[in-house]
Amino acid sequence: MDFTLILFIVLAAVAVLTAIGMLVSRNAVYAALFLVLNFATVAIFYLMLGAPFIAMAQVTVYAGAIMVLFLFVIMLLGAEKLPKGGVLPWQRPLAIGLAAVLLAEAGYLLFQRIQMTTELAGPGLEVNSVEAVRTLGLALFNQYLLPFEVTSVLLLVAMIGAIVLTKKEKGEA
Amino acid sequence: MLLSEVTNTGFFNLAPWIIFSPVIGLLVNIIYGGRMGEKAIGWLASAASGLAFGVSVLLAVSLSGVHGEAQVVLFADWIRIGELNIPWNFRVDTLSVTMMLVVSGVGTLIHIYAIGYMHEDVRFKNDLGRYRRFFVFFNLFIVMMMILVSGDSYLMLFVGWEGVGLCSFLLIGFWYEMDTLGRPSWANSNAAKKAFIVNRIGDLGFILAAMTMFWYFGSLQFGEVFAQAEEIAAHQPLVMIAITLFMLIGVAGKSAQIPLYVWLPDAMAGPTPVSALIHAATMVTAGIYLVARSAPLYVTVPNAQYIVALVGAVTALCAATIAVGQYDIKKVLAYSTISQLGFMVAAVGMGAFAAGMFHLVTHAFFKALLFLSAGSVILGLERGHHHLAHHGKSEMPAEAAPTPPKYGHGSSSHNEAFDPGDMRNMGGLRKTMPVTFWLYLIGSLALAGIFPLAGFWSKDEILADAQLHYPLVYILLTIAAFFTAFYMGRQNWMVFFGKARHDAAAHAEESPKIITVPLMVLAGLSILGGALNLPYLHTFTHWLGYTLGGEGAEVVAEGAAHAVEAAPWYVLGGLNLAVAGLSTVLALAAIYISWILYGRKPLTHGQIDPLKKMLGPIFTGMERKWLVDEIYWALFVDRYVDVSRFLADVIDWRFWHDWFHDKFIAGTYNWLSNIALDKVIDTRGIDAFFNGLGEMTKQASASLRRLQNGFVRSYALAVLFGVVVILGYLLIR
Amino acid sequence: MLPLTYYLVISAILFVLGALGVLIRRNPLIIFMSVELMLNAANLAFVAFARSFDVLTGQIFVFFVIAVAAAEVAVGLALIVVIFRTKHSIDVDLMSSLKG
Amino acid sequence: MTFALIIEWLIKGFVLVLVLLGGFAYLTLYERKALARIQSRIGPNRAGPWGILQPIADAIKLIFKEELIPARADKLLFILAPVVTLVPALVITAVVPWGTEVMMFGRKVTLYIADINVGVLYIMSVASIAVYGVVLAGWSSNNKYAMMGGLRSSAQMISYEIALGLSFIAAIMLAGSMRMLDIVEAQRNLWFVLLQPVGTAIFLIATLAEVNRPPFDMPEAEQELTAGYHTEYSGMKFALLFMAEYDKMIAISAIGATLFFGGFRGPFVDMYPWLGPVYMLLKLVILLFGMIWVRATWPRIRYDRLMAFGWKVMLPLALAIVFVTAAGIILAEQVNPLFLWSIPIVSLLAGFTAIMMLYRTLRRKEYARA
Repeated sequence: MDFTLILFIVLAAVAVLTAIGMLVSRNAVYAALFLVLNFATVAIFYLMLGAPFIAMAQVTVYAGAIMVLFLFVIMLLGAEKLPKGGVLPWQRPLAIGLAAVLLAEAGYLLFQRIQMTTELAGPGLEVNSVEAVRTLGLALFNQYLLPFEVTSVLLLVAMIGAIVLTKKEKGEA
Repeated sequence: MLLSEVTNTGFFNLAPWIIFSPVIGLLVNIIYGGRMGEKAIGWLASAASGLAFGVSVLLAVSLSGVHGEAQVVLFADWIRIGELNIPWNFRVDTLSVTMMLVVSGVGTLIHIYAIGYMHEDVRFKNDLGRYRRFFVFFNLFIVMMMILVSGDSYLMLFVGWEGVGLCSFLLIGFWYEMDTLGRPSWANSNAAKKAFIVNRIGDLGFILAAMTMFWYFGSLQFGEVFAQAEEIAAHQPLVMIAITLFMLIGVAGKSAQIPLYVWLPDAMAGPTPVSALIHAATMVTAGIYLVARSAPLYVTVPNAQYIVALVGAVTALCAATIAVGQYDIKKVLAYSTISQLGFMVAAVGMGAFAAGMFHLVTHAFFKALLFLSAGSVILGLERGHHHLAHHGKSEMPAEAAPTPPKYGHGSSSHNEAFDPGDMRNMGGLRKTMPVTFWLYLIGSLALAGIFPLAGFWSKDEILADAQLHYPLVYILLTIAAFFTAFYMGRQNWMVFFGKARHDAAAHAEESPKIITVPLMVLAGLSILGGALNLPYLHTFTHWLGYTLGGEGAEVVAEGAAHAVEAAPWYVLGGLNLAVAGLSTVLALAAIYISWILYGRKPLTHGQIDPLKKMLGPIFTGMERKWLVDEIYWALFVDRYVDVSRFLADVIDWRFWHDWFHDKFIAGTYNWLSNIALDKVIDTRGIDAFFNGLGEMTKQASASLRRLQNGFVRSYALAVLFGVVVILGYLLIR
Repeated sequence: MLPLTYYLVISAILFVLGALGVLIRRNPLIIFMSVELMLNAANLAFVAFARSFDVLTGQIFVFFVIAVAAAEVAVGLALIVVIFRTKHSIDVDLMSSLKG
Repeated sequence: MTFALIIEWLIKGFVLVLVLLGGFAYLTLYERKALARIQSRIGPNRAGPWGILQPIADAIKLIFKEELIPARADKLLFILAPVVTLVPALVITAVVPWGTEVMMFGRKVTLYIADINVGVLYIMSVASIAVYGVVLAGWSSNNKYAMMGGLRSSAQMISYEIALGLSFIAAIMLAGSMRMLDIVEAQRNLWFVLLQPVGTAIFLIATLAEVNRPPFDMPEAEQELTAGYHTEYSGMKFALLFMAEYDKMIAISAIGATLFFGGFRGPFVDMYPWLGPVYMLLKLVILLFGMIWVRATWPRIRYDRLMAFGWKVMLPLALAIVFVTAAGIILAEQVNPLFLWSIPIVSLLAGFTAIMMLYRTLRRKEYARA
């Protein structure tokens, strides 16, 4: 057992536990905080996979912006908890069953079809050169320039949409 | 080059700043000028021009550091179509740097002068807002002139050529809604239009020259064209003659030579700093620069050279005679400018490029000085007149009571418009405006060619060269020089001596320091300018020789060579004493004659010019400018109007509009759209198809509607179910 | 180094948990969070594959996914706020009619 | 990764945390003294000579105060929030270099903890995490004032983070790297404050908002919100929140000094690497004084105007700065090196235009009434 494997197992446990925590916590604020923790562990996975830029973007955008937005809405609406009971009682058992089948299928796929021994290429956690980020940036602005620009337009549209949706009409208090 | 590697690689890289700094100046004035106040606007514009001068000096120093070797500073790509590749590069060689120094140096002085001049001008004409506009135009002019002289190709030169034409147009018509006396009229804008149109005729010649050049040389870059000049001239001499003569038309337009000089006198409608900067010192010399720049082309065709020289000489004489008969102080100077430009064109035509450029430089000094001093005189008279209008102490013939002025001061407050530029209204200003008087005197003597002022050296160099090669040109130019001295003498006697012929002249006031100090600098340059190219030393000739190398240099250095080898006894170190002596004697004689006519017995108010009594119709001819304007009008303008009328009325309106468009096209179209497309294709074909499609969709959706129960989570569950099934199928398969 | 499969297993588990969250929770905010979790699981797989095949495309794709997720959350939360304003509740099961 | 290296990291981290915690204590003293001087007072001068023991006295007082937890508060988060607030402030300084390398105890010791290739991004992401502490503190107190304070604070921090990030980008572009050491190295001859003065100004203003310092101390505006998100806090938990604020000041000043003021660079630092931390400290003290000075002289601005300023002035200006910098770099690299100076000139013009427009807006009558 080397250091990386221990780290991986610990992080994996945290990731799964936080995901389950989010799933079951009744209070939406706690769910959000669990998810933040989950995102942070995934960011560390990215670091282990030699993608520091993505890791930092993950923390900045997901944890720093998106989840804060969630907290905001939860707190402003006072929507931490919903009353018990629902109109679709058969939904929950059916969903859990289907999810179990899906997981089983995925497991079968992963363990039967793909060799367990497939090792990852490259040096891993030690990748820390300036070149990696530079290459990513160059690819983004040369090969993937059009998708990049489209994404920027998308963000603009989303921003305008959010503003228009939440804007109060004139006269409305 | 990476940012980290960027380092200063020498002063030549600074070349673009001769354009950037005035561009920055004009941009700042456009954007922030409204909040800056007059002083700041004027000084900012002057500083922008001054910075360009500083850069030019640095370039000159760097250039002497590399022994005058021409440098091309790469700047930007401009046009790239197929084989045609015209970059925007800066050519830094001795010729262009000389022009840069003149443009920015004299330009800066005139900018500073204009701070004071325009301050009063906008107040006399009641529109303070135009102060900023003036300086924006002025900086724009510096930009364009710098592009002209620094371009590395004929096309770039043409950009500047048109740009200065535009600035000239804008500034001649600066007070476009009034005439020079401030009365509501279109006189100024007509003058601007005239200048613009006449220049376009010349530009047509330039374009033809450039096109011919591109057709036969395959390039417009100076270097590439000059390299092929010899070969083309040997095989196709007619092509070369065509190019040079087309170019001469351009030169005649821009540098006001026969037959296109008529715009320059009218251009005096612009404010005086404009006349000094654009219509005396810099823009009009662009033609001379063009010929000097094209020296390698001209030296291959002596016939064309002779025609150029002759055009210059005839212009010099003709304009000098007209100048004798003028009464407006600026008109005299305008014709004098045409005449002096004739001298320069004759010089570069003869192949004496250095002499021509030398005269260009000295002329820029003393003609700018004369114009600016004339501006000072006019302002002095305006002030005197203003003083009178407000104090009402009239000693001369009656003037009406003041009424509220609409357009400025000069016009409506008096019955009879007072013309502050008319020399018949002046006299005796020597006492009221002593500083201006002395400055004007220095400028006049320099122009007349009196030893040892700048004009003496440069003019005599031209005359000496002419005497060597073209006797006819020499004779014409010598007579022109005589007239030059005469009309300058006449002007000085009329303006500064005798007694005041108008109240305004009697009450004229001296101009403030901001106006006189730049004049003093110019006066100093007018006195010392000759030192640039003294006999024996020939500093300036050698300096230009670096650029006009090859055959050009031979001709340029000929004067000096003569001095060394086959010099007669009266030629000392390149200075032909006989020629110089003769012209000096003629000039002194002319001044003496003018003293007899105008100085001994000064004119009085309303007296007829004494020369008119002596010469009769000849003087009338001079006064009426030999009727050239009237002849042009009858020959060209009226015919043009006739043709345009015919085109507008018969061809355009009746044929195209009434018949072709209305009847033919519109009628056919209406028929087609109403009957064929609308009734048949649209209604029965397209509409029917799409209505059917809509109907089908409606029916299909009616049956599918039942699947929708409204619970989002159920939909999601269905999706997951689908995923599981498909994945399972894929696994089992 | 760790095998690719480890990361894929984690990714699969997270994805299934996210899907489950979408299906069983009634609070649209938590449903949203679950969607984010699923996106995240997919991102993890992308980065792991990118590393495995030594290409950058996976990372680039993750970059776009993050940007799109941000846009999606902004609009989605705005919608939830608007719904709350009109219905005074945010239970998804109460939003079964097309009319507001 | 040897054992010695791990030990070295641990020691360096420990020292850094100690410096930050001690620095916090003396920063409060520094601030009180400086404020007092500006207001013609003397400031703390009883505990020890020149009052240098005052922070210790304060610490003792805070430790022995009673800890209150509101009855209906969310206990777990209420206790966790101060910790969550403090940790980012400490962690963020890990990438700030204090020098290059020195010989110590016979081995080469680098004067920074982590040298990662996305150092600036790391700062951005940790800074964005810092919001949580404030938000959770506000929410878990179960108090309207605290909650409003927390929300205000987080909205403000997120808004100004954008301008802050864009000002980072100006520095990144000028240095051509996101690595802190490279950025410091690129400023060997020319501090970026000279090349991008407006970017520096944006950074300094945005950081004031980011650490909730006056005139942007909205979340703590006592006349509106009693004391904002830490209304319900007392004793050591309050001390932690307080500590976080001052450690953020230190951290952000260190980052500013690194990005725009040449970092540990100074005369002779190549010969004597030990001078690095000294220069850094000097720059830190000067930048911190700037923050204190602003607090002493500027009134707090109204919340809506604060947001309007952030979105309508800072953001467009920062975007313009980024564009100008990029254009200037391209021109300087491809056309003429002298275009490098177009960056500060055009930026200053842009800044000037922004100030003029701001001034005119403020002069409008409707605005004064609004």
